[in-house]
Amino acid sequence: EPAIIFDLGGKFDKSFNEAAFAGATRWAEETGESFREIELQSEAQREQALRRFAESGANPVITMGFAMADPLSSVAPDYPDTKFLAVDVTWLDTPNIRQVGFAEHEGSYLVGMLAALASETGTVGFVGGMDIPLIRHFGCGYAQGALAADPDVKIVANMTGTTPAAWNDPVKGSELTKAQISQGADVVFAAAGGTGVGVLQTAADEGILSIGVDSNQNHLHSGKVLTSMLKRVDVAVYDALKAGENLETGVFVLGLADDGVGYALDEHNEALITPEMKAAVDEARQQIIDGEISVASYYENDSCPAYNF
Amino acid sequence: MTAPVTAPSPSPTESRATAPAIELKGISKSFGPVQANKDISIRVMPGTIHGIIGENGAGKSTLMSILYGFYKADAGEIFINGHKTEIPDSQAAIAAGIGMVFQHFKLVKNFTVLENIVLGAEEGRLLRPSLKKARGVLKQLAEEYELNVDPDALIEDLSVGHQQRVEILKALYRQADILILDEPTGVLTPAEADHLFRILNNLRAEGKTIILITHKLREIMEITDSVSVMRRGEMTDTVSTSGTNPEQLAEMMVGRKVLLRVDKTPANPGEKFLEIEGLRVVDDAGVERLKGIGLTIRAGEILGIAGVSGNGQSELLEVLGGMIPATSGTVRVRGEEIDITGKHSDGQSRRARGIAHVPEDRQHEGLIMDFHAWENICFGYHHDPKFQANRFLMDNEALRKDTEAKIERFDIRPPNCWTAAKNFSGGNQQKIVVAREIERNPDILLVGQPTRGVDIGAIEFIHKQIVALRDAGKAILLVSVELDEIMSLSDRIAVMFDGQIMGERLPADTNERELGLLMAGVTDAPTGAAPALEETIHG
Amino acid sequence: MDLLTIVQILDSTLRLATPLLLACLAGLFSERAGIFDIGLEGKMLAAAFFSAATAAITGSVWLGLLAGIASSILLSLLHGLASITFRGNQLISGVAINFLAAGMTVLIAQDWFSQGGRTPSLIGRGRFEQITLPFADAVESTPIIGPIYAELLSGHTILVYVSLLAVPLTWWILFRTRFGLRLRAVGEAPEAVDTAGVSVVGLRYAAVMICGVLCGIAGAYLATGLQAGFVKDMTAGRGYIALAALIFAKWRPWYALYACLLFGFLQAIALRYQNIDLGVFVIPVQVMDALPYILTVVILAGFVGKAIPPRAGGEAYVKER
Amino acid sequence: MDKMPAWADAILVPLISLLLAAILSALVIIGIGEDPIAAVKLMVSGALGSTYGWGYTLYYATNFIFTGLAVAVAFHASLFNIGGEGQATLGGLGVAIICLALPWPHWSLALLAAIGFSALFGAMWALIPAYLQAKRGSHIVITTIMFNFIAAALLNYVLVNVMRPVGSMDPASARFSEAVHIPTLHELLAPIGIEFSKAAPANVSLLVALLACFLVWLLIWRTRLGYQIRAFGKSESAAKYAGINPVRITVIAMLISGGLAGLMAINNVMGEAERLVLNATEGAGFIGIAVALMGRNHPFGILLAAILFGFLYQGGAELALWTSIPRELIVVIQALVILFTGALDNMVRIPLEKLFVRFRRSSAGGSSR
Ligand SMILES: Nc1ncnc2c1ncn2[C@@H]1O[C@H](COP(=O)(O)OP(=O)(O)OP(=O)(O)O)[C@@H](O)[C@H]1O
Ligand SMILES: Nc1ncnc2c1ncn2[C@@H]1O[C@H](COP(=O)(O)OP(=O)(O)OP(=O)(O)O)[C@@H](O)[C@H]1O
Ligand SMILES: [Mg+2]
Ligand SMILES: [Mg+2]
Repeated sequence: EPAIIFDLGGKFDKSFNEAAFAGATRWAEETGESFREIELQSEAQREQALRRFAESGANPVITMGFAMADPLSSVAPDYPDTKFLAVDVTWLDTPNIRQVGFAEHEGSYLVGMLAALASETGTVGFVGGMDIPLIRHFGCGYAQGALAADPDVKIVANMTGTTPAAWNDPVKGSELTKAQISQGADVVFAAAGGTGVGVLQTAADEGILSIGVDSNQNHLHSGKVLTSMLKRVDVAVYDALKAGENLETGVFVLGLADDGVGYALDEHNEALITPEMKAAVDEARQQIIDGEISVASYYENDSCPAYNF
Repeated sequence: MTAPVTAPSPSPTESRATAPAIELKGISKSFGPVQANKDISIRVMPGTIHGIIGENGAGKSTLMSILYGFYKADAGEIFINGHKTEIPDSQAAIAAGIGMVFQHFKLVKNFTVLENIVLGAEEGRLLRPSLKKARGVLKQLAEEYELNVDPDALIEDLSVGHQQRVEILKALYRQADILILDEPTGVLTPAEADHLFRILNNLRAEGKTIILITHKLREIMEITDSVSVMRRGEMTDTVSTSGTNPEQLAEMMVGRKVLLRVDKTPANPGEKFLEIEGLRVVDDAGVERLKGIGLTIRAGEILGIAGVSGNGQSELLEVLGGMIPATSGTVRVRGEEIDITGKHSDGQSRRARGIAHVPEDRQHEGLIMDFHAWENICFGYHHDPKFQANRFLMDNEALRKDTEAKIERFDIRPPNCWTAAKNFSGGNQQKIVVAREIERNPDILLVGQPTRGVDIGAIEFIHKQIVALRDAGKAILLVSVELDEIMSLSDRIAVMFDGQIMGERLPADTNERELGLLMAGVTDAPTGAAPALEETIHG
Repeated sequence: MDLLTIVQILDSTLRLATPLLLACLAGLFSERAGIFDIGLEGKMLAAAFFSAATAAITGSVWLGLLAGIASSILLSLLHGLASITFRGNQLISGVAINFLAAGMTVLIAQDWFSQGGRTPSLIGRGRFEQITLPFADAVESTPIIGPIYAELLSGHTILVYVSLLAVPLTWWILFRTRFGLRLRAVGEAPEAVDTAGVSVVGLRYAAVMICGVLCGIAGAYLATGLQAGFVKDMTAGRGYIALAALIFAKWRPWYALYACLLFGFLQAIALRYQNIDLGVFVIPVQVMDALPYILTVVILAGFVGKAIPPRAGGEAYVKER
Repeated sequence: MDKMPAWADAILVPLISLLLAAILSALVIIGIGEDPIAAVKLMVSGALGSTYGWGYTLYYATNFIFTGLAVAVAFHASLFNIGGEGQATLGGLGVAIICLALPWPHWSLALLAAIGFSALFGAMWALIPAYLQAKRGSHIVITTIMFNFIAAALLNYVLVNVMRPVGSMDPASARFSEAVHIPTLHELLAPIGIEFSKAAPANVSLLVALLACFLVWLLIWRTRLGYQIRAFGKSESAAKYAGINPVRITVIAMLISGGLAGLMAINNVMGEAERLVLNATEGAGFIGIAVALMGRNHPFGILLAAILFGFLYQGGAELALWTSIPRELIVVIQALVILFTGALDNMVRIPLEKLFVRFRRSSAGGSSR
């Protein structure tokens, strides 16, 4: 029986963890099998949860988020027969872990373009979660995309905090959104896990557009969410569960080419995305896949050409 | 006569003919295992002042608190003006026309006089009209009964005497016809007490009924019409004041002939053990409690300090015992000056200098009520090497042995060193403290109210121990509010008033009247007289 | 910083100060009556959950508010039972209530909604709407006064205005009514109240109930005004900050307003800026987070005027033992 | 005479309180549609059914022994230390600093140093509230609550800005070196032939905790200092009479209390995580309150209560893993225990006292006739 460890935001964060939950649920429904799960409550629990699942014979064990890297590095070697899937971790060298990362900058590039195209004020906002390279990575791609669509666009960006609490602070998300609105932003991209709920809510309340992240969040405020930057955690989880004990380990980074990231288009935002916008973004997507556009990665450069965080 | 104080009751003569203002029948009350009132009955006629006397703990306050609805009786009935009345709470008592001035005032300290008066007797939901009305009524009452207080003063800024006036005003404002006063003069100077009695007389003349609890036979004889005596929770007797005398009352109080004299040989004073000069204490609130005390006690004598409580005696003991620091002055123990102001002035340093201290309040100071007897036996002396097993641990075995020996010698009951202090009676608690302190064989013994709340048998025992210590050549400083005790135990008497020594007397050369005057601050020869007296005694 | 930013920060100050203020006034009633209450946090949390849950189920925020108040009152009664009727330790009771609320809200939320201890997001009439004060749009363009009126004062939910009105109302009740006199007296000298023929127990229960009502509104505001739904631990220490504000305010209503606005302001700053660069040095956000607590300790230490709590506070009224 | 014999006070009252808490907890479980008996079974098997379960139960119990003792020592001085959480946090900081700062040759030396540093840091965090209480009368309950929040902010700052290794995204310190790894029960028991789960975190700190129990017992009931602490706690006015310095006792009692809370860090930081993470204490400081109340402030009672709470904690974690009962159930149980053994103590005590008084009266009456 496989197991999933959700990160602190919980499996109903409508975003990162919920994507994993959706993938697992799809697998369970299709196969009729079940999986174990736990939502972490504190940092100190990470290792115990990991150990407990490995100990009880769960295989594979799926972990969500970069913060599991350290516990994984100490637990995984103790259970060489167990396979682990580490989402958002790509730097460990333990043989029994499948490490999956995403080219978030590429997906963010696309929604950045959409934001700039949809903006009437010429100012777009970005609300990040915890201030770590991963989130800057999102923000950097977003800024590049926005500038590509409109070289005069103004970008305002804020991070919610410096600890994991930043993933789950809707009040702060809401306040930051209000602040960005007062600075002229009329499209705000929330790459902040559960905090994004507050961002999207406030954006809807104040009558501006927002962009969701990880899961498709378009339905949260139908007609008011411009799009969502999809990060196909659900697919990664689904595939891992399907592979089961035969999970292929190693490091994998999924980008636009693998459909690992993308933007969401459905009945909730049809009206917001004009055919011209769609055409522009789809073209850019193809160009990135073809290598004609290269989106700078914050990870690789430790800085961003488009925005100074 | 104003509206609020006029009672729509029949005139005094009329009601006297009819029913008693108060009648209690078969009142009983116990607090857990303590039976405070046992089947008590009492009748008080309207328009009279009725005294209640009894030893400490006899149950006087309890009985009156039941009448006032503060406590609920376990059994018994209450009749007011002939009608059976249920008094489940104070509201009912107030409605029945009863007012009470408690031994410990029930005032809100940071409220104004006016607010305290209207509290619970407001006119409506809003405050302003109530306060306005009360201000007017207060003015009238003040004029009528000589009860002047500033209505806008905060209670905490008032003297005790004035606070008491507020309590009386509170009762009158509620149109009380029956006024209960619980030991009202304990905290008053004689002049204030006289003033109070004038007021009570006026009230009686108005037709009000007054119950007066006091320990002072003089007051009973002076002002009451009839008097009830209580002992150990029971009502001994009720007699008409004119038909009795102090000796008879005292006997009824304690249940046997009172031995007012302590058997002792004349003192044989030796070297100066304790010398106090210019001792001043200013408390945290900035009030000067001791205003330059000078005293000397020699080996082999008992110096008694008389005075109305609250005139600095407690502070004197506390400074000498190291509980509070002095502001200035010097204290010499056997000729050597000790630190009384600084960092090293505490109970430990005093004990190290051979000063033992039987504190005034054994329950809150002398003992840890939750500790066993054996744990209390080293209280204050816990550093004594004799009680240590080694560098780190105490020798509990030795403590228990020591306790058993003391229980034996002082006849402490129950004779069990595992009994918690709170489970001994007051007298036996006091014996534990006295045993602990006296058995240290100190050079100097400070004793505060050694027999407060202690029965007559234990009183004699404790007095004997104190005299024995004196005879062993030690110096003893005795503070007591009981003039009898001072007169019978002391070899020399100093009277304190308002933080000063008003004078010193030899018991043989003085009488209660003279001491009473000194206690009230009336003197022709104040502090200066002390050295002269010294000369006459020892010269 | 331009005017608009300042107005914006003050605007969020007002929003963030609201739950603090309500809880602080709640504590004020309770503590003025002699019942210490460190359970403000728990009551708010319970109210936040039940208001959000009820609003989510019924779709009516007003029913939600009522449910929130009811749940908070229930915990108040528990506190009263422990500390008034059974004369237990008020501090321990408060601690227990905080834990009880922290656990029960999640437990029930999980049972009812299966969303990991949250309620569904509230939509439409499930939330308090922002009220636009009259003429707000008209004066918006007037310099200075315009933004202050339209941005700062207008556009809050009704509970914000309720909390502001609660300040003079509290003052009036405490200092201008019979009930207030008795309530203050029972916190200073319950024996005086008792012998004056007024029920100490009754007064204290009344105070504790008022505390429950105000905490209930505070919690409801958190879940249905400030946010759109309940998430676990959403009070995030606000009850303790309110307690701190109460001490800061020395148990007085108007000071409570100022203290809560100050602490709300600190929160608003901390929300908006990660670090505050003063040029000479940088104040890390953690300092802003800790500042209310640090200030309270400074006040408690008596370096800035002494904070004297109600004299009978924290102790049960015992006549006979 | 006491209204009730000592054994009833020490054992019967807490037992009945505990029973009430248990009954209500069962009702809560039923209320959320689960089977309490199955839940208890699961908890027992998860927490006590294997050495793995025991390893976690004892690991948590070790934390709670330290924080329970901390609360109890302060209680004996009549001080309510709600600051165990903050003090344990600071203790963790002390352990992390000392473990990372020096190249330790052997774990035993590192452990000694960690004991010293964790106690020192915890004690220092208790010092300011203690001093303010003693000198300025600032209510220690409020100041220690405030210090919990300040400690959290401080740890947050330190982990984000100071101790986080370069390139790491976690707000956590670097991992401690292998050299400071202290033996787990597995490693301790293997040489004597006892097979103990390798995965469980219970470690040599448990022995330190047991030693602490014994030392606290000695301190409180056998030493002069303990005598003075208890005397001061029972009656401040009497303590003044006896020449017991209130400032000194308040400060010392709180230093010991804070030190004990800080000591918890050798278990959770050094023994388990082997690095410092945010919120490493996981509320153990607060559980110490329940443990001390239930253990009647006696080290032996605290030991038992700590094991009970260790069981609840581990059992609760198991519940959360294998059923849909959230871990918060444990928080509820904890609340009920605090409520019944602490705040509602009189609800059990008063009827019981009446019962004893009546029983005694009737038996006395019978015998006298
Ligand atoms: N609230 C109480 N709880 C328990 N016991 C009490 C209480 N009040 C009084 N007692 C006990 O009841 C007995 C009678 O006390 P009471 O105060 O009525 O005596 P009293 O005659 O007024 O004494 P005093 O002259 O010292 O004022 C004493 O043994 C006392 O300890
Ligand atoms: N306020 C009180 N609260 C509880 N118990 C009390 C109180 N006052 C007295 N007692 C208990 O009542 C019992 C009798 O006390 P009390 O002081 O009235 O005895 P007593 O008959 O005066 O004896 P003694 O003559 O030795 O003083 C003791 O067991 C004491 O512990
Ligand atoms: Mg009395
Ligand atoms: Mg007695």
